[in-house]
Amino acid sequence: ATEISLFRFFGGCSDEYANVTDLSKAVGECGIIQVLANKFNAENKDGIVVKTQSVEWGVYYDRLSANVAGRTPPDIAVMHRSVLPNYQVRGLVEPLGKHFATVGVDVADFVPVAREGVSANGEIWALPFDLHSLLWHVNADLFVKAGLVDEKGQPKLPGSPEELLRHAETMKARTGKAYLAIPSQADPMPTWQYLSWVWQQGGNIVDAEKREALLESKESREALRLLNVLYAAGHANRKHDYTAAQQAFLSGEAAVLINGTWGVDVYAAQARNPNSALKNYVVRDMPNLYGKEAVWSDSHIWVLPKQSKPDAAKLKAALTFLKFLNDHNFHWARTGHLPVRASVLASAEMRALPHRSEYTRTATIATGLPPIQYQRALMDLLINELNSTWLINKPQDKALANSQRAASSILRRSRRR
Amino acid sequence: MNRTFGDRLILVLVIGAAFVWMMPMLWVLSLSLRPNEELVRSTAGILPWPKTLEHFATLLRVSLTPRWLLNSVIVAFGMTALTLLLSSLAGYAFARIDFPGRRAVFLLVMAGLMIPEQAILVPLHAMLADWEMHNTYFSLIAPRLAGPMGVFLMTQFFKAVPRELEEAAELDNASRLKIFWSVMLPLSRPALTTLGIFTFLFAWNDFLWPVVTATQPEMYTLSVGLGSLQGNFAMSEGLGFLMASAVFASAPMVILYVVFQRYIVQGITLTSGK
Amino acid sequence: MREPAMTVTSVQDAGSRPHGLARYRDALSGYAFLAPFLAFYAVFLLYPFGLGLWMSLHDWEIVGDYREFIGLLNYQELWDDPYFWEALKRTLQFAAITAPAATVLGLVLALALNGPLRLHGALRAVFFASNIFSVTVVTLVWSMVLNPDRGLIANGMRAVGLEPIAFLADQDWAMPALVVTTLWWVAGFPMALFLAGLQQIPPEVYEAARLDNASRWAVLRRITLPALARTTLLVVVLQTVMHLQVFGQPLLMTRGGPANSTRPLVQLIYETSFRDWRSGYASTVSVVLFVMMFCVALLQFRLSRQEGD
Amino acid sequence: MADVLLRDVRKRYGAQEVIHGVSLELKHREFIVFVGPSGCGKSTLLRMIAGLEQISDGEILIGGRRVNDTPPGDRGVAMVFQNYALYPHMTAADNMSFGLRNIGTPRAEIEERVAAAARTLQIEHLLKRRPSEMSGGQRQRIAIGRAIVRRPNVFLFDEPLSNLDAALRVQMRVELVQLHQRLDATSIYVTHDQVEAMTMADRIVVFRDGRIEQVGTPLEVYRTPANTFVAGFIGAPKMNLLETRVTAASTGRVEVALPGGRAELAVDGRALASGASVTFGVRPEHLRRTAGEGVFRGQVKALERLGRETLLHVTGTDGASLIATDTGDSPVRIGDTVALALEPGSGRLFGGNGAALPPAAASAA
Amino acid sequence: MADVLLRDVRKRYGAQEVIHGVSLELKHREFIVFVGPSGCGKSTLLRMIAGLEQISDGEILIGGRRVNDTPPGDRGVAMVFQNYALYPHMTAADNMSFGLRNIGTPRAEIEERVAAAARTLQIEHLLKRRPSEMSGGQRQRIAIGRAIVRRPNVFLFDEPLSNLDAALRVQMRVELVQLHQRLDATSIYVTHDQVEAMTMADRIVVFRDGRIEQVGTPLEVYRTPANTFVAGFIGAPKMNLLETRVTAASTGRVEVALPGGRAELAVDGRALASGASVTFGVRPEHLRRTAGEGVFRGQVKALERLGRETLLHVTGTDGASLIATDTGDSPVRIGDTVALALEPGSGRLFGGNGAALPPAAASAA
Ligand SMILES: Nc1ncnc2c1ncn2[C@@H]1O[C@H](COP(=O)(O)OP(=O)(O)OP(=O)(O)O)[C@@H](O)[C@H]1O
Ligand SMILES: Nc1ncnc2c1ncn2[C@@H]1O[C@H](COP(=O)(O)OP(=O)(O)OP(=O)(O)O)[C@@H](O)[C@H]1O
Ligand SMILES: [Mg+2]
Ligand SMILES: [Mg+2]
Repeated sequence: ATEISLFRFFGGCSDEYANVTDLSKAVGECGIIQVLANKFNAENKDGIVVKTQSVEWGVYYDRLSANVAGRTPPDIAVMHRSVLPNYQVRGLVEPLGKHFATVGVDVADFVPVAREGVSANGEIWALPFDLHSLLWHVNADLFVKAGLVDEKGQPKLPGSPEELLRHAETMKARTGKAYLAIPSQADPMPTWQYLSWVWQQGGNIVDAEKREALLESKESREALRLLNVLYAAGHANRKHDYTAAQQAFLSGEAAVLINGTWGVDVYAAQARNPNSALKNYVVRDMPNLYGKEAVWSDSHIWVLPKQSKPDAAKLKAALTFLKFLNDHNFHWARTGHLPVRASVLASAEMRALPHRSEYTRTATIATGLPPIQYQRALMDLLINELNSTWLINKPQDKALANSQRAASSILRRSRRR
Repeated sequence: MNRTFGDRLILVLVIGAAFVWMMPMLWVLSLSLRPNEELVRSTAGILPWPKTLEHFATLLRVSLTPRWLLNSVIVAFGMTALTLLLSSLAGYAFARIDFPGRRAVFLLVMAGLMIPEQAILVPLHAMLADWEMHNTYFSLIAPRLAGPMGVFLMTQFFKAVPRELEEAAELDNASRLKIFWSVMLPLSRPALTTLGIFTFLFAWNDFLWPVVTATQPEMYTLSVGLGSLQGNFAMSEGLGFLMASAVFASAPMVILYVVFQRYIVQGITLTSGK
Repeated sequence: MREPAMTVTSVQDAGSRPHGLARYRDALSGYAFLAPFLAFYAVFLLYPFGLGLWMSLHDWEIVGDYREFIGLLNYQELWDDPYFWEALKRTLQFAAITAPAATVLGLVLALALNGPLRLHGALRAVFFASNIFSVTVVTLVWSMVLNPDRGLIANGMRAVGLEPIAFLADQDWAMPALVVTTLWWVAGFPMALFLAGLQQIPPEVYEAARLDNASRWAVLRRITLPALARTTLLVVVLQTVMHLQVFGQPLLMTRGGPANSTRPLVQLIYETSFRDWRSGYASTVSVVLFVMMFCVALLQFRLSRQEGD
Repeated sequence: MADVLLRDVRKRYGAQEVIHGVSLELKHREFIVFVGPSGCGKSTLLRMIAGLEQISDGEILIGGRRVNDTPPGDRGVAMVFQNYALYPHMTAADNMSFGLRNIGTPRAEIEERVAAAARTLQIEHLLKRRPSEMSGGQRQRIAIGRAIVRRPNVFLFDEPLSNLDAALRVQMRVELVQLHQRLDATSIYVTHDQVEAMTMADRIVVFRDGRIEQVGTPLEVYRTPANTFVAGFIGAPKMNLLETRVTAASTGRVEVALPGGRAELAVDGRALASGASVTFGVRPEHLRRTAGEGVFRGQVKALERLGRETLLHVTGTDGASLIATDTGDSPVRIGDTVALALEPGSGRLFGGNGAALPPAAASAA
Repeated sequence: MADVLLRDVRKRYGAQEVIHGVSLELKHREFIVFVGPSGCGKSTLLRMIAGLEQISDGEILIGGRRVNDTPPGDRGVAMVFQNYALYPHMTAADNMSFGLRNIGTPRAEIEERVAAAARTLQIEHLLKRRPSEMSGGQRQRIAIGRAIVRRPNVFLFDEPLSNLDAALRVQMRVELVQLHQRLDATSIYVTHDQVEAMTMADRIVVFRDGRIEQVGTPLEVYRTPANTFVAGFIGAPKMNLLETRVTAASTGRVEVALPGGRAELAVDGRALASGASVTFGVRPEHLRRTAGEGVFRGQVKALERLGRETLLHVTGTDGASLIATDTGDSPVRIGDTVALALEPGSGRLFGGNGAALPPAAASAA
């Protein structure tokens, strides 16, 4: 038997799904990937055993780096598309184009945005797995109660910053509930929202060509201002962390939860529970406040880290598993993420999934960070700085100035090579 | 008498403080013995317990905890044994053998006391990466053998051993190695015990270096493994389990502490210098 | 007199002998006994220390093999780096609160528990016991104790009708929460050191004081405290050095947050190197940390020399 | 007037009694020395007088006042400890004035008293130094100075000289006695050194196992030990003690058998039957080699030539062994057989229980 | 045949010389005692003989063989240390056999030798115990046993009794001498206790500052000290030394002035002019209180009643002070004026440099 190691985040649920191989029983990111691995281990004919190592999301990349740096990389690892350049530029991941051809992964079936995300220098470097981005998860009942509905009785979302604030005031006045719930502490969510708004204004935070930071631009200031206005007015609780924000939404204390595609399945399931305070759950694409449609997005992708001692059997086993994952792309999409295979997107079973019709535009307006190195360092620093504007009332200009300076120093290395 | 009244008052106050001091541990112990379903409802109170040992069973059954325990045991014992050996050999040489350059070498070694582990964390990692030695028992143990504290303590101890003993052995035709092995080592049992316990405690609780060098779960020590669980298990679902793992990881230390308390206190007196 | 652990003592007085052949034999056996330790010392301490200095002059990535000599550019950047200054400030803040607090707490406990009763012994054991836990256990326990939903303190606050505080997520509470956690963890150690110091005061001195009509307060102020001066210095230094290296508590309890308010230097080193791959820069921060701690140790050395004999 | 009075004083540690009812009367300005083997309770008793140990039973009066419950500082006593117990971080002057400051003595008076004490002890040049900067003898003087400035009625000394070297000990011994003569106080001095006891005391109190064995002037204790214990404890080389039997006994004289002869002693033998077991004691210096008969014959097993005199270790035919003195240039050699004569009036007789037999009117040989 | 021979042995620590050329011949089976004040180099010399210290200069021969570069274990010497230096973790038997095991002595022989030594020292019942389970005296015996089993030619003792209490010390003193007589070895014994030196030695070697001051039998050293240093060092209470002047000198006799009279001594006074400064020495026991004139008159400043005798501290009118002995029941009181007579033939005279003046044929008073 060939044992290969799989390195991933998505949480640990090996106990809950200890021996489950029935995909229909699996819920959520963790459940589905766990059951996929179980199923593969149970059913593959080559005696391959995939050993999963699940690492907490917050320290995942530290761990991955440490493993790669320590010359003990896993055989397979999940990562975000935005991080790939770091590894690809340094030659730390296997090129996969040729291998995909051998094992029968059809590269042509990938939707273009996904394929481009994993391509560089005319080579494919990873298996794209999904496209995920921000959504507005909506408690329709509260919108009805606040009268924020269109003619069809559907929740009506704002079309400009001013309208957003008006709606939020209305919500507060009519229902006593907060308009927004957003994880604002130790979480990247507000930063992703901020990015979306920067892009909606036609701006950006880095110049990919010149490899320069643009954090003090007027678009950047405006996006940050809007966020802080919302917090200041009490339309979102600045102290919520991920769990608290989610809890506020599920218990009907907030009308909109800003969270990713991965939540759809979970919230839908919650809403079906008769005891739940959230009864009428719907999903919406990120509303366009500034004119240009855009929403932050990223992809989960699978890479085969370069081994210091290449092992053909393991490589083959890893590729077999990648093929298996690609074949089950649909099941991953059940989490709420968008599938990356055109054939899956178009399939009937896909269309049959709940709420999917409610955020069809996301696939087209999804925007990612430009392909530069050190994205993660950049994001971490941005998250910290932005958070501090509402958490400790750091002046917004100062936060952006600090970010600009730090980002420049990070990008320096990127410019050098 | 006034004096004794004051003493009693102080004693009462301290007993109260001790109770508060123990609360967190007792509470955690109690949590670890209650079923998760109950914990979801309420975590208040300490009694009644125990109600269930399921968390401990789970700990041993499905997780890597037994493996981490084994790693911790190997690392702690390995580090302790080797530290004792290296420190006593070197301490003996510094204390008792007159060789050229001794003073200079001793100063060089003692200068190492000034170098904190964090200062060499990064280069050490880079070095072991070059050797492709991460995630091995070697990488968990070897860098910790370089600390001069043990050598310092053993040097101090051997210096205090009456010189006559060694001279008597010399008159008894014993060689250097024989003197070291048959006379000095057995003599230094109290010092070795103390140093051993401290090394063991340190090894068992070590965090920063193992977290950096042990990146594969199979090679985690208990303290690193526990750290990784803290993130992976949301406090909501696996609270009892999480608390059980804390109890589990501390149990050996508590036992060690109870058994060797005398030496630990004695060791502190030793570190404070004599 | 007592010689603190950090002090370098001389080994000059080990006697003299060797003649001719014996001298040669001694040299040989001396180095033979030292060799095993010296090997580890050189390879795992001296060399990495030098390598660290060397790395700080580079753009040096922990992953891959990008290493470029950039002279003192890292140091220059460090000077301009608000994150570094923030972390430095937090580190100093943490040490400046925790070290004196642990010292005072240890002293108070030691004074209260320096009794002959069995009960005193048991209480000493209780206060010292928290010392033996690993940082992961301590942080786990205290994260739970401080948890705003179901923590011990939250339970208590709710019981008396107060709104629980999210200590670790609150800008104003996070640092004090870490300090309290740390005190609970370490205060037993200074206590034990002070107890050792108290044991060394001859009981006759107290008896003499009784004959001299000294009040409790006079005994404490004029006899006990002065006698503990050296121990106090030792404790303060050991604690300061220890808390300048704080890492596990913020990493595991607050991740350095909220809003960077609890990120210490070591965490900065760790993250810069292993998250951002900027090992050269991390080494630069390490060098600064080393210099700081070296200064503290030097200060102690000077003070204990003055205080000495 | 008794300055210190002990009435059936007892001390218990838990269930164990270590002082078994001691009664003693100390006169004003007396110099009393407590001697006894280690662990016999000398220090304990002293510390009870000082107030450092609780009195389990009985009572202690100082200057006529019952002090059982008086705190140490208020008893008018001062103590000099074996290891001096100086306050290590205070200067000598501060050490001496600490007690006075604690009771709020005016500053001027403190200075005057310290200066006076320093003059008496010739330690003026040491006043600014700390204990760690002084020699053992100097520290000892500071400790005494600390006691003096309090102007106590009773001085207590617990083996104050035992940490000093031999020469200094001899010197301090003389100085302490002279000091005592100048001061208006009673002194109680604990020692296990019998030379100190003999040379310093007005009266010696010999203790054993928490009980008083004998109280008397040094010469009384040396000459007429109350029992075999005191006989063996006081004097070096110690008194020879021989188990023997009474051969004849009358009101005023007793005759005992010795290996080599008989000895007649002037003790009251009325209670003794002929043949009763008794112990005959004689000090080595009272046994002299004689050309004639003597009371003891034996072989010299060992010789200790001390220069001024020679100690003969003589073993009799029946195995009894004793020590006699001879001149420094004694011609005796190991293996010689010698006869020993008793100096007139020097033997002592102890009954079966070890207690000395009551003396008769006159002595005989 | 000289068993141990030192030829101009010197010892330097760095630039400092602490043994300044010592030459000494020890005869086979002799018991030699080294005495001298602390720090005079006794231990150093002993350790050089043992091989524990390097010899800076000169040479040492043991049994005729030069051992300067022989390792300690091969010199045929055994040493008993002051603090016994037993291996604390070994039983008594193991302590004794360690050396033999190191040189591969057959097990049967080891056992036999240990048993024999144990019998000699009467420590058979202790063989299984560890040092911590024994009393001081028992440990001392084990240490001696360890030395015996090696059957050395030379026994070295470095203050072996100083850690014992007084009574045990006296007993061990006698036993050690008896042991020496049974064994076929030379013993070198270091002590600073002059009673030990006097009672144990065949010959005493008195050291001062790394030099030999005098070598001789105990009585020679006591009676005819070679100089004022030896005179003051040997004997307790020590010899009275008075600075005085020669009043008349001839070939066979010298007369000196004393406070209270004159004394005539039978020394060779040819080199002395009348009026020359000399030191007159007399031991306390040779000064007796007299009703008549005497050679010394003075006031009694202090009295030490030791029971068997009384020491009188007498100060003359010119401030010179000396000690005389009197009987135990001396009627003298402090403040009395007494006259002291010299016993015939007992005074000693030392020249300006401290060296004793050469004796004439006969002595006089
Ligand atoms: N705190 C205590 N608890 C129990 N027993 C004690 C205590 N202090 C003293 N003793 C016992 O009391 C007895 C008398 O002790 P003390 O110290 O008075 O003897 P000592 O005559 O002064 O002896 P030394 O000459 O050795 O000083 C001893 O048997 C001792 O063991
Ligand atoms: N290792 C050494 N380095 C320098 N000087 C030393 C050393 N060992 C001894 N000395 C000096 O040599 C001299 C003789 O010391 P030694 O120990 O022989 O004296 P001692 O006669 O045995 O004294 P004591 O009676 O105190 O034991 C002393 O002045 C001592 O200071
Ligand atoms: Mg005592
Ligand atoms: Mg010596």
